[in-house]
Amino acid sequence: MSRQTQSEGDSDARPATPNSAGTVDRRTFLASTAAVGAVGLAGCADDEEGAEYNAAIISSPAGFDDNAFNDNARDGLREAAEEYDLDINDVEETEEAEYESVQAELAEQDLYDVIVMVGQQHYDPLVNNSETYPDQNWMLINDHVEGAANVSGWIEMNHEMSFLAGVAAGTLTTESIEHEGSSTNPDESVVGFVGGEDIDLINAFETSYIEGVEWVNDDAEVLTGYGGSFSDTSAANDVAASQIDDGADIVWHAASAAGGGAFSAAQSNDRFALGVDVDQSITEDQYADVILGSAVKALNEATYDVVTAAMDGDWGGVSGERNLSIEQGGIDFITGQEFEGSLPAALDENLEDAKDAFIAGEIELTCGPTGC
Amino acid sequence: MSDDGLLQQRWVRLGASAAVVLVVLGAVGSMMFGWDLERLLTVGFVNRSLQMATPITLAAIGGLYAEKSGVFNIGLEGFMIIGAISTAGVLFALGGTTPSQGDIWIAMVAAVLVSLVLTAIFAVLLIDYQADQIVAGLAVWFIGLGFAPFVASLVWGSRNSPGLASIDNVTVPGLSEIPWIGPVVFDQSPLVLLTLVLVIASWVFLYRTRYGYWVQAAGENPKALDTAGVNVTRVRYATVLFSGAMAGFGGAVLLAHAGNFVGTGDTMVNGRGWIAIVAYLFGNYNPLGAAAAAVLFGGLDMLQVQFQTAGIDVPSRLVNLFPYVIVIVVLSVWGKTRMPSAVGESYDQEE
Amino acid sequence: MSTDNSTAVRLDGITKRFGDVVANDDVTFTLEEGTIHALLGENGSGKTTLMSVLYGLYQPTDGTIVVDGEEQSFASPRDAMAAGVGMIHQHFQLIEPMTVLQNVVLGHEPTKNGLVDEEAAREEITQISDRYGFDVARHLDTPVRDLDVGVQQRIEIVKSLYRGADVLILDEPTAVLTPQEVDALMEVMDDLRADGHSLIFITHKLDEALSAADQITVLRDGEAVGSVDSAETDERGLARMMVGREVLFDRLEREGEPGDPVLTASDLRVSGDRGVEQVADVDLTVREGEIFGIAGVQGNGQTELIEAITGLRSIDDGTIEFGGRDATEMSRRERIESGIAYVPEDRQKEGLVQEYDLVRNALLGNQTIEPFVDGALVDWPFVADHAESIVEEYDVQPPTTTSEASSLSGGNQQKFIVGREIERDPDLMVASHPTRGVDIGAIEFIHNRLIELRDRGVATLLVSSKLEEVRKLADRVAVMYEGEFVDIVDPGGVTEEEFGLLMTGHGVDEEVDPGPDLGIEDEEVTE
Amino acid sequence: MSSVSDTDESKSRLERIAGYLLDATVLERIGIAVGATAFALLIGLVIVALAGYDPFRFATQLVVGAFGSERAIARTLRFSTLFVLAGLAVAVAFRAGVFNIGVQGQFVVGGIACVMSIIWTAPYLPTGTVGGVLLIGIGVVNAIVFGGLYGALPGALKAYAGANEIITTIMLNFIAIGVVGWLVNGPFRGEEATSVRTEQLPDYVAFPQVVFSDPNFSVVGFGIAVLSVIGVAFVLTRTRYGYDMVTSGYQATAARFSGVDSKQTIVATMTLSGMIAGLTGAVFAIMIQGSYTDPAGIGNYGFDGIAVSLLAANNPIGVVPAGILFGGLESAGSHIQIRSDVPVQLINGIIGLVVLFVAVPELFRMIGARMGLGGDDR
Repeated sequence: MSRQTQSEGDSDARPATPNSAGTVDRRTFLASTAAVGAVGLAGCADDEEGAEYNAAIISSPAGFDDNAFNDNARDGLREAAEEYDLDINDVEETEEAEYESVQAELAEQDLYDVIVMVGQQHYDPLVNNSETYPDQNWMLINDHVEGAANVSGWIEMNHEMSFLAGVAAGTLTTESIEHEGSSTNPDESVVGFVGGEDIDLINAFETSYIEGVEWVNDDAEVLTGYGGSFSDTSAANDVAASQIDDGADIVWHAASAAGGGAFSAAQSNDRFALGVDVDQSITEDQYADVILGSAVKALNEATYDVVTAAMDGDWGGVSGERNLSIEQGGIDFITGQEFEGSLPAALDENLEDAKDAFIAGEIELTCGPTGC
Repeated sequence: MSDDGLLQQRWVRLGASAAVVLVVLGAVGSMMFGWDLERLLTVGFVNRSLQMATPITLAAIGGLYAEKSGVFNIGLEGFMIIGAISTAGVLFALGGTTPSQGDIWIAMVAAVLVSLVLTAIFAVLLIDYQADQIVAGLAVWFIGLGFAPFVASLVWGSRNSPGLASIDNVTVPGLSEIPWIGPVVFDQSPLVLLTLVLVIASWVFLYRTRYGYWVQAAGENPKALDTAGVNVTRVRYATVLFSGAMAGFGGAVLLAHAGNFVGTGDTMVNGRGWIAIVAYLFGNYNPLGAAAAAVLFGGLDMLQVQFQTAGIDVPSRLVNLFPYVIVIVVLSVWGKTRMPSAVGESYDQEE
Repeated sequence: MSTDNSTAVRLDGITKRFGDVVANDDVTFTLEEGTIHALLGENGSGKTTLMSVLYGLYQPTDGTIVVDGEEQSFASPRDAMAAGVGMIHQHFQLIEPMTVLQNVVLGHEPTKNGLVDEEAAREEITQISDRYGFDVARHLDTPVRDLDVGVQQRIEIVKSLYRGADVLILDEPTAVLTPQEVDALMEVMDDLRADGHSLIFITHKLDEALSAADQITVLRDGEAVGSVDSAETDERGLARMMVGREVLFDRLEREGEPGDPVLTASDLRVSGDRGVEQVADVDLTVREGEIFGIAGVQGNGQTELIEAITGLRSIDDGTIEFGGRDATEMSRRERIESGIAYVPEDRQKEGLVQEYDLVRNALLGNQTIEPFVDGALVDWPFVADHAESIVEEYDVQPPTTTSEASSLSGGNQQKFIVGREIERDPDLMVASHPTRGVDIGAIEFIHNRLIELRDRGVATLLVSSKLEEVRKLADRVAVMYEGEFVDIVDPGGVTEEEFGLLMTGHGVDEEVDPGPDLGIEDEEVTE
Repeated sequence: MSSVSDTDESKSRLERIAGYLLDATVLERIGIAVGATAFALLIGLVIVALAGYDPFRFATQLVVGAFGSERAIARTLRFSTLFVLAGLAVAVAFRAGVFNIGVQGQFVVGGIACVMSIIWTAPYLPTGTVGGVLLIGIGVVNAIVFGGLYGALPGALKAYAGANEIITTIMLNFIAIGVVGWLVNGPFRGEEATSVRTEQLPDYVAFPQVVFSDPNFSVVGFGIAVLSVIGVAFVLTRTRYGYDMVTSGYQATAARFSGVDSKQTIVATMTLSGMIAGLTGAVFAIMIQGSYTDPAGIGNYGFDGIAVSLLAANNPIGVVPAGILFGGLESAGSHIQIRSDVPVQLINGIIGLVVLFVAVPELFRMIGARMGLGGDDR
């Protein structure tokens, strides 16, 4: 039980939110990046000379096209490329063993205003490379390098995001929702969680999600399962379907590209699902009718901010350890496209409570952002 | 047909042992750990097991025909990937992200045709140019793993397609209300039912038609078939083409159930082609046996999911390895699977 | 019987070349309708090639085929069969796991509604089977692999008849049969002839050709030496035609007496590949300076016995003693090391590695023996010298050690193997069919070497299906029949006739029981 | 042995080697390998062009990416080191007529054994160069032992239980990856590790940097690969064990005739193959990774090794050029990934095509014959 009643907050030590504009409507922002994603490849020119600015992004071992983590990070760069004369070199490297040399090779070109690295697997190589290439600006997602001024390290508070997903699922499973043939079962409080590979990172998602569900709904049961793969859609589908069989009316997934299977299971079994990382009712719009909402992190905003800061010569404003957290507005839960305004008010209330409790430091989670 | 007799004995043993294992597991589990069997064995579990088994069965039947005729098509996994990407591509071309049910069928037919064309090249290399069957088969896998995501990147700018459409179940009103049988038989994916028909048809074809005789003879004693006046090369071409088409169809079915193509990692096919090979070896080259083995593997896999759902703590990553371990145990303890005598040997009519 | 003079098959000037090798050179052959025509020749004389041309398996380089008065060009066996020509191969063309019925109808399946019409097939096969008194009908649903060779052969014949063959080619059909089965086969052939079929009977056995055929054509080195009426010739005449000169049937007198026992096997029981007992309770002793011959029809357990002695096959029961030591449990390697040399039956598969040159083949079997190896290291220069000396001493042509074994002719391959095994300086030489398929010159060479070896005091165990070879070389001969030694005799004191009786399982003094099925004419002993 | 005969002998040996190299079959194999690669690349370029990219630029980048700079050469050699070793592991087995498709699994088992043995023994040994050398020794020995055992298993199953090694080794690949993946995620997970991996190897456990200053490549690693090739070639050609294995591969019946225990030979062969695969895993872990990660995300070196071995006609010496070629392709793929927009999957597809064509020597014999290139129809 992680419900904290006592305040332990240190809210005064809050750094500036990454999205300093603050007024950008999150939904329109996310929606626009989805559109950018679709046309992005065409806009990505082959020639290396010409552009005023250059940025490179190296994928996590899962690779791009995961409709989540990697793509989310890349979308921020693409958004920036809309406004600046910026060339993006996206380097997909799925082998961890290669990170050290890929980083070095990019840095050696002395071309990039910033090199973005997705995933904490980049940490060990970067410790060396940030030292070897002190003039290169680096952005590391999901970890930071202590004392390296040329590194902007961003930790996504995945556990907070998962907690919010849990709060939403725990709230909605008690409500009666019907939409295009799908419905919840308000009499029972059963929700599901579908993981990709059964690894620490995803275990942290699972645990935090469960804690979120239980935070709002003590009686709720959370069914959990792993498909064993981030690319096998049918495996995720099977796990979700099994949970729905067993009474779950809302499933959330942390299965990257395979997560589509969870949506598809919800759709064919007339239940609902929640998206992850981005507004998946946009990125997976054929399932919009069952995606009640998505737990999102503004990774795209973070990469956007970092790359623009680098281009504007304001690196000092982004270097060092950074968090994508509820407190800093980098984590949120947003309602699905087809459910805007139609979901029960309890959802917003509980979410606001949860966020407030986080900001107030009242909630302490078992797991950290990348593991327990 | 005592070959059948042998096989039947084998299934009986296979089925009986599987049943015994399950019953014992169930009894021990429910008594000692308080498992709730009703939560484990649901209609959905049966349906998912069947759906899981379907693409594997299709590829397995193709593979066993090829091997029965003397050609080891180890490239099933590759052809499944090709089938899946072709279906997705055609589906997208026909109806964008909102194709109709009819489009799905057209796309699957197209995927089978694409697989056929590529298999034809494969068959020429294998049969006319006597390619090393193991290596060429592995190459097909590499090619599938490389080019399918490549094609996806070209088409969608991503190795994963957007959601396209999955095939609807065929529901017979009224009958689908029958408990257990209703939802399994009368509210089922048409592809599962079609596969069932194909399994039976391919069994009849293999053991009851002249062409089936020829297939068996080509793999056991090609010279005998040749001297009986049947063109061995032609028989082998036919079976290899069939194996590619079936594996491609398996990939198409996988896609039609999933609804979108995933080309990251090992792609959405994710080792099913290899399991297909294991399934027909396990089923001793008999279509019914292969299907039974596929259902067994599918069932084991889905049982593991049921365990997770029911909160029975199993390290799923280890449990997922179960079929592989079983295969090794069966191959080494249970008895040798007898390969057709002439598998892997090219047959040169002139000699 | 050959009263009808119309010609069933005429092969005119057939030449068949494989690369540089001429397998058939301008062969002309005529088969009259309703007769049995024996095609006689040594192994490698081109008999099977000629018949494969007739059966459409090979296309002739030159020459014409006329069947039933029509000139034919067979692109495949299917064409030959359509013209009524069927062939029963030496290695049966049967699909072992498939049933008899499926095998018979293969390629010519009656169908009903797209499925094989098993009932129709069953009826027709039963009809054929009954007509010639084949005992096949009751096996129709048995997989072929569960049946005896004799039955399998009959299935092959039924298969051809089912396909409507008028002309039947039987390729060395007796090689794999027991004497009883041979008799039964002869009867079947008579019945077929009586029924108007024309038969070509390929054999290298003079007596069989004489007793079974109406006419005999002799092939030698791919050429037809001549055709004769079987009534107008005898074995000696045929033998002259086959080998080109009088064959020595004389025994060589030996000097010196055999010494102490080298190999003693007692109560040996050995199973064949299918687990059936092939050697039943055999005792044998081979002594220093003695050649102990084993005669008998192929397939009576000789192969299994030899493999048990050389360590290639485990035994079910009994003991083997070698050089005074118990060798029963010795591995093949230990037996080689302790001095057993072996010229194997199948030189291509066992005796040589076809893709190795002769240097590397010279090491085969010697790879643990000094000075070929020094510890784990192979002394290749020594091996090369050794190979060189074998090639020189044993007259291997071409005289280079760098050529691949597969490029050598059969005789030269065999000379190399014999040389390698003799140079091992063994205490026991086991030679299995050492001159099979080898040219006359090489035969004499190998024979002389074996006798030299004997004179050096080496014990030799010789297995051969050629009676004259065993008689010529052996000091004592055991005749093997159905896994047992019928008798052990002094080859000088037994006539060929008596040998014939022994090889069919009868004792020399025993009254011959003709058996219920045998007509008197089948028992006629030629010569 | 006198020095005169010594030089004579080495001279004749040289002549013999020259004879082998000029042997028509060897020349033919080289021709087939070159032809297959060229043909596959050609098809790749056509696809590049059809996909709307510039094939000439792609071709240039292939060459530049493989050998265009010191970094490229180091990267090529890094991949080549692994390909040569993995190819060697495959070649040993294939030579002896055993189809070890399980090199990937043995590679993974060897790699984790190496890393864990080093991590567990490091606290008991001195740090610095001495400790480093000792630990590398321990790691490599453990990798070889465990890789060998993991190879011996399917060998024994084939020899004594008749289980087809193609199937069992494929299964054992899945099992190795699954179990090691589970271990790395759980029991073996490094305490300080943020990502999924074991603890890092101590800093002093590394190959020295000579010639190239690439953090993930050391000439020592490549040297190990070359030495292994020489060692295996020596074993196969100069020792009786090698003779037994190769003879079994060419003609099992003849090997049996000569007293080779076919079952023992199968097990020995698979063990040796697994040992080399294990060594490959150790080199990968020490030289490149410095820890062990989830093997599901590690490259398919074991499968690529099959292609390398085949390209080399299973000849251990031939594995070196074949491995360098594949290393170059892989390295170029990495370069193209960084420097152009052509999706890198294309390189994998092209490698697949190379493998496919290598499997079809007949095709190239025919093409050779058509073009009149020594087309002596064999």
